[in-house]
Amino acid sequence: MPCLDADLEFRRAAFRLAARIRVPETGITALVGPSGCGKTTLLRLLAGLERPMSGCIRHGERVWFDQGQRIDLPPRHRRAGLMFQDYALFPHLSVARNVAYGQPHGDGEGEVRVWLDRLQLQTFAERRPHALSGGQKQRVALARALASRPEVLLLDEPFSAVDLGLRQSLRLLFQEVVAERALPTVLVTHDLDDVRHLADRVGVLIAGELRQFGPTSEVFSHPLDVEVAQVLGWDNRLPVSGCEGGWARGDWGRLRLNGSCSSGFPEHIAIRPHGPSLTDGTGLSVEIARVTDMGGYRVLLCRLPDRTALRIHLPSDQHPPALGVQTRLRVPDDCIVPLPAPALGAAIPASAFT
Amino acid sequence: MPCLDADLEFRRAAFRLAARIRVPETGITALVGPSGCGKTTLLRLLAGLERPMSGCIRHGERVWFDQGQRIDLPPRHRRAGLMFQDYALFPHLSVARNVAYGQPHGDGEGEVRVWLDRLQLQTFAERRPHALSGGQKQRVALARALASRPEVLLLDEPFSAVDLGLRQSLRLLFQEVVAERALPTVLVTHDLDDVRHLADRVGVLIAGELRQFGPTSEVFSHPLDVEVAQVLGWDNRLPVSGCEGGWARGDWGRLRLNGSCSSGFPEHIAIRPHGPSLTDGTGLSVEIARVTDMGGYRVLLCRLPDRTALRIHLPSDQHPPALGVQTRLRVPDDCIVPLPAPALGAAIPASAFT
Amino acid sequence: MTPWLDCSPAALLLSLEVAGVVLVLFLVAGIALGYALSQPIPFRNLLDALVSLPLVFPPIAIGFFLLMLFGRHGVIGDPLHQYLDWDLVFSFPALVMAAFIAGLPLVVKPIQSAIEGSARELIEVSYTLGKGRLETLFLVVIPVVRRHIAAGLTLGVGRSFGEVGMTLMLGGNILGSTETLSLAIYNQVLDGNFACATRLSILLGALSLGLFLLLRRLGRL
Amino acid sequence: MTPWLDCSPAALLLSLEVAGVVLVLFLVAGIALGYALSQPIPFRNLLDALVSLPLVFPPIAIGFFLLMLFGRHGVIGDPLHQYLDWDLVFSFPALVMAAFIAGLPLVVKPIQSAIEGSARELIEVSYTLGKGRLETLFLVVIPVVRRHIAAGLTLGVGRSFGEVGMTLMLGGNILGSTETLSLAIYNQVLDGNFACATRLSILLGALSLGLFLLLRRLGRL
Repeated sequence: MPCLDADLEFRRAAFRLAARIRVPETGITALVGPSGCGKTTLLRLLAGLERPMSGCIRHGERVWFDQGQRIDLPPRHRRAGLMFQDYALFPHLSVARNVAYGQPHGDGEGEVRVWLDRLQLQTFAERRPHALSGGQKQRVALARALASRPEVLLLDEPFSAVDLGLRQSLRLLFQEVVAERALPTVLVTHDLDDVRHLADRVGVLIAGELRQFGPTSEVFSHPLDVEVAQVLGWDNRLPVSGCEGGWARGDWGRLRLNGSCSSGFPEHIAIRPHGPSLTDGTGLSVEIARVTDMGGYRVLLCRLPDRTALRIHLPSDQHPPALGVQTRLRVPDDCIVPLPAPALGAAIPASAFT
Repeated sequence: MPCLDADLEFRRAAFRLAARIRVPETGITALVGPSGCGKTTLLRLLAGLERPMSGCIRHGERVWFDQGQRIDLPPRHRRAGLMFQDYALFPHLSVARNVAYGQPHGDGEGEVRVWLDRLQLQTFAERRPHALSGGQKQRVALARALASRPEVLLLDEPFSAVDLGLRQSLRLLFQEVVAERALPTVLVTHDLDDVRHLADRVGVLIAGELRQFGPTSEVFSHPLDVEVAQVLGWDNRLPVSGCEGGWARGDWGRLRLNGSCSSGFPEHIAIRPHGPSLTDGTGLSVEIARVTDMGGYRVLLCRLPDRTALRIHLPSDQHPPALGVQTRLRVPDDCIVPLPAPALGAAIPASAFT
Repeated sequence: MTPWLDCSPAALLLSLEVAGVVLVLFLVAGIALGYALSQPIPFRNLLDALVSLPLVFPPIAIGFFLLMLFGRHGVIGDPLHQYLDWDLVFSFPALVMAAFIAGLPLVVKPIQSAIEGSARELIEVSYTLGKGRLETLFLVVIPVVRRHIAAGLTLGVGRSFGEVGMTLMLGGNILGSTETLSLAIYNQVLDGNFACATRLSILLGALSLGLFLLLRRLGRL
Repeated sequence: MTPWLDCSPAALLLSLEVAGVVLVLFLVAGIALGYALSQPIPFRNLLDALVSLPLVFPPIAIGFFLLMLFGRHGVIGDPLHQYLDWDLVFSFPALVMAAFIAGLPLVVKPIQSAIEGSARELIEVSYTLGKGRLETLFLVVIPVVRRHIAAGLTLGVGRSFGEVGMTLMLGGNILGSTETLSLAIYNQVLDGNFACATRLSILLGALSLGLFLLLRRLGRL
């Protein structure tokens, strides 16, 4: 099956992007990273709207870009279905004509109607984009991209303009439609829920560098370094200033690591929110700053001696402590994830792409 | 203690905002709502940047605006510390001079330094705003607002430009600083985590109307109508087409309500994600569309017979079902929340404000 | 009292003719240049500078340089005269040229900035949907920036009525031949014929006011 | 061959003097009007229209109306002459007035749109931080839009060098008295003195080119 393969370098002023990525035809590949990391630029490079300095882009056997061979297919010959963050619907065309815009010549109205039906847009077919809600616009943009018979699908923050309580059903619809077509699909987002609920693979892009790439659950549960952990929403990051006899310490206290630290110690450790529990025995000294009931569990915001915040999830059946109480937190060693300093410029092993 | 009280009406073109709100001096009051609902306009009305058509705004005994008495204090005499969504730092001034800008005349550098220290900005004091990260800008804007000795604090999406893994610690710092000053504080946000982890009270604003107002946990667990539920992230909303003998039904199947439905039935019902469980016995017929491991629990995305999406949280110790499996879902009746149609124009009872 | 049209009737007609011709030229050149300058084409900066030059460069000086170029002994004017027996200066085409050069930046700039602004993403979407540059121009760019095109054309035509410096140089202010409405007012004042000057000014003012109101309606002024 | 400065030396000096005076006027009026027009003041639309008028209205027609107004028998010119013994038309102040009116919209518009754009929120923040309008103008507005102010001034001064229509009407093109650099080129051409016209054009061209490059450096053209 034809994958989308890219290995490219791009520079503009002080910004440099270098990424090697393989997007298989099945499932969805997400890209996350802090704002300005180059996510959107990478999509634009793939679509042909920006030109890499060097490298190549291939879709299956077809070469889209190759600096060496001087091949650079223009966007209209790549047929990458690109969905912009604000959808970029044509304001002067009706919904139906927006969807029909990218259709190869000679096609009848038939396929347009199929896509309008599929994305529940029949009732809006004659409206102009300005009269649509965020979720409706998003579906029109998706229908337009798919009706043009793209060979890959590139999506920039597809749910950011959609109201919260509608995202779940739109994600499901989106996932269904994408699965039917079996296209290499890249999803750029800053919403970790998008990644968790949609993506099969995720790449973490920081400062123009692809730091980690792999199956979603693996990347989320085992971030490679402290910056990746931050991007993936690991709030509980503690700096380690020393380590003796398997105990990592910092201004926040000390914690027993899984294994000795004779051969060096990680720069930071992260603590999983699920797992730690309050105790009267030994553990980290914490002050309870806030308790939030989330329905099935409670979120405890604790303050460590150095005033760092720690977020702990407790089962609802455990009695919640009072605010301001000084207590102790037992952290099982399988809840501690060592986070080395970022290894800049280290290539992701080729095995990650197969 | 002086509350901030407002009861006002505002119109611009087809948009109408009518809200009555009391913001006490303790804790944080959040305002949520879909984009375009008037959240930001309400803040601007309170700060004096927009002028209501009618109504009044009072801070304790002091009248800021009263249409009847023809009082309309200009923004500079209201001293509302307003933090804009993009922070609106003065680009030509250093961080220290930004913070000092709003200080009453004659004050020394002392207080500026105190605020820089308090918000961990000492090292950036001489930098210009363009050289700061999102989180640093946010702290500068907060320091500037607080250093001007405001009488109320109004914040528009204070965390939207902050990287995800930093929000937790910034929220805690923010909460501490606000608690020290004991000011009426209004927080406008579209991020439900901001509300859950920061706000003591929350108001839901839809199409210019304050639909629900109350303690955070109460509003989240008992939304008054289907639109409020959508704003608060209740994904699992099912339309009810009929009700017999205590059973609500729709194209999605049928569910037993808590109580009979002889005196009418709700337009929608919502289902709490925590509580329902998979069963071999009787229950809603569902197909498993996606399973996501969230660490302490699993999120199941199910599809109902009418292809509606349902999101269920299962404990990690329960065995997860395979994808595509057809199974049944037992929904205990305390997991079902009836959602009536929105009662437009219904005033929130005065008791909600005391 | 002389009837209104007795005051330089040829001048009014001439100004309207010039305006009509430059309107057509602006329509073609304004859209083409506005689109081209918003794309990454070679020599873009040079072309941009050339188009913008008349915004700051004094029209008399531009007119003089063009006179030297196109005059009977100029680098271009000489062969034109010798081989085609055609003299550009002091003729109708010279008036058109003056109005065109003076008004062009006013037409191109609004179109260019509209394309660079609101239309940029739409153009890119059109490309990814398989359309080429020309298709995109007609299917997307022109419909989307049509208000800016209208505003640019109005500004450009307004300038053609008011242009004096270059017109003096290239046209020569020849009564009945290259005397535009603006110049006719000046000539009537020099002749001490204030009644006619007033009428012509009111006429010209009414024309311009119409354009001005059209522009404010378009929300561009 | 005559030395460079022998060609209408007074005209060069006069143009520079006019430019110097309008620069100061533009600085004050441009910032004041740009700020005022970006705020919700009464009669804003009328003031805006008045300032913008010379963008479309032909300078000759404006010049003629002003001549009627300020001439010795005009509504304003008559009392000025009778009681103050002061004649505005055909004098240095008339040249300044012409350059000022022609250039004002070019100064005000960029400042106004910059204030309405990037500075709007900063002004509002300044108000909520307890500052009044005047403090905000000097502490925030002027420093933030200083590049737009510089660009507007450059455009306005550039126009003052090139203005012909209104200058002809109000100044009268009197040799040695109200003959600006632009008019001097025209006069030299009429006299058949092409050598001098060439030199003056180069001089004027160099001045304008300097302004033009300054504008492009400011990123505003």
